[in-house]
Amino acid sequence: MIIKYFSWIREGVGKNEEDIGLPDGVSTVSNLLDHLCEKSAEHSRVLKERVFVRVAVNQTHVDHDHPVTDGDEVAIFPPVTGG
Amino acid sequence: MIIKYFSWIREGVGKNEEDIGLPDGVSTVSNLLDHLCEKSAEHSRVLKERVFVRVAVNQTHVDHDHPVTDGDEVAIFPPVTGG
Amino acid sequence: MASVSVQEDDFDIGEEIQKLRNGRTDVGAVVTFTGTVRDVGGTLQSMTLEHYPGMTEAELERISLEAEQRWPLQGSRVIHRYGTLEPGDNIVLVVTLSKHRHAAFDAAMFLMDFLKSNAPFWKKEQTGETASWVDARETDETALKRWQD
Amino acid sequence: MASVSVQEDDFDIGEEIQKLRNGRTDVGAVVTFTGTVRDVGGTLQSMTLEHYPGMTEAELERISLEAEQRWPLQGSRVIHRYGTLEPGDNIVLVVTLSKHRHAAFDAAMFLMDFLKSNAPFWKKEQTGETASWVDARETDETALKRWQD
Repeated sequence: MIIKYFSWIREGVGKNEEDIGLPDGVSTVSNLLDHLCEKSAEHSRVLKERVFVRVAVNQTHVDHDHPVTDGDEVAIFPPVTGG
Repeated sequence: MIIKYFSWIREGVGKNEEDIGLPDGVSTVSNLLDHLCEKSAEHSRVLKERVFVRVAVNQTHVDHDHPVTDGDEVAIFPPVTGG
Repeated sequence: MASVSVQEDDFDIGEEIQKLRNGRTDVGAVVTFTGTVRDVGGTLQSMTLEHYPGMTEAELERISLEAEQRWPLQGSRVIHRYGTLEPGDNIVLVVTLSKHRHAAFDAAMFLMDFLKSNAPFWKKEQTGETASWVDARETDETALKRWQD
Repeated sequence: MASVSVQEDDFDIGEEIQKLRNGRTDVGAVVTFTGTVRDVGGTLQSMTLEHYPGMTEAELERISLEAEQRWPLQGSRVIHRYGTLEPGDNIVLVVTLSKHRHAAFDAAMFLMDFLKSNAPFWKKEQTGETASWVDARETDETALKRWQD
């Protein structure tokens, strides 16, 4: 699955996107965020406060209990501030 | 006092404005409308249905119980339809 | 900051916004409302707007000042045309500037609601051989009520 | 009828209205909202807008279609810029056309409220040596709630 990062989450993680296989035991957005927090201190620092973390799966806003499957495009970003 | 007419009230009365002295016994807009209705059949036809008659005294919207005095500019017109 | 015009000439929306902003960089929200001559049935030839010179300007200024007292505006502009217009022509323009969008939107709606019920204009429609005065809409009176709280 | 663009280039409000109207004479009300880069303290150098290509367009289209289902619109247009902008520059334009003013106003407000909370844009402000991401405003979430009845 492709993980895309935006705004200060992108800067914190230090990359625009990464391509990972669906990890064992990961079936929801929440599981995925837990998994990513274990990847590195950088991931953990910007993803651990879940209240600031918004997620889109296949370009649609979803809640953290939304399912994820291999092949999904998952985007992770802070609350939007356009307009 | 100057009486100005607008829209279909102007067309009904047949004049844009008329200059009249303050008639005896006229102290309110309502009195004035009664007086004008007696002037001619044309006046009466467009002024007798008071619900369609709006009045401004000295260029300010007023109710029919508003006082009128000699020297006032009184405008009589149907509900406005601009915008 | 309030500026009103009653004129026969058309207006240019972009130009009016630019004049009102006047190079300011503290404006965050610009709302415009343009009312245009609407030909629903495809039979309208023209519309003639009569008004009450003197009182029209006074009413528009009064309404604009009221809007600027109610909302933190950085400027407002009202232009209302009179004379004979054709389908599609501009009739009225309201522009509001504010730091925040809700103030700009609310003030523009307020200006239009009050203008519709208080500015001394009367529309006459020419359709074929027939000229008829447009009736006032009760919904315009209803629209006013929501500002009275 | 819904038309959205995500672009680096500036836009011309008058031109966008004209394209959207396209010579129609059954339109009675045109509302525009323009959001601009606001420099409150006089210290902002620039603002950079990041977005999520693909999803941005999809979200703006979804919101525009929702507006056209809720109100009897005769057309709508949303343009949102990205990239680096300066104080006073245009950021976003919403245009709505309708027979009646309340539909045009409400739809434009709805589009802005949803765009503010759902369109994937993020603003970063450059002030002197410091660049900082703009925080989301809780009032924008509150603004959304009024459309949920």
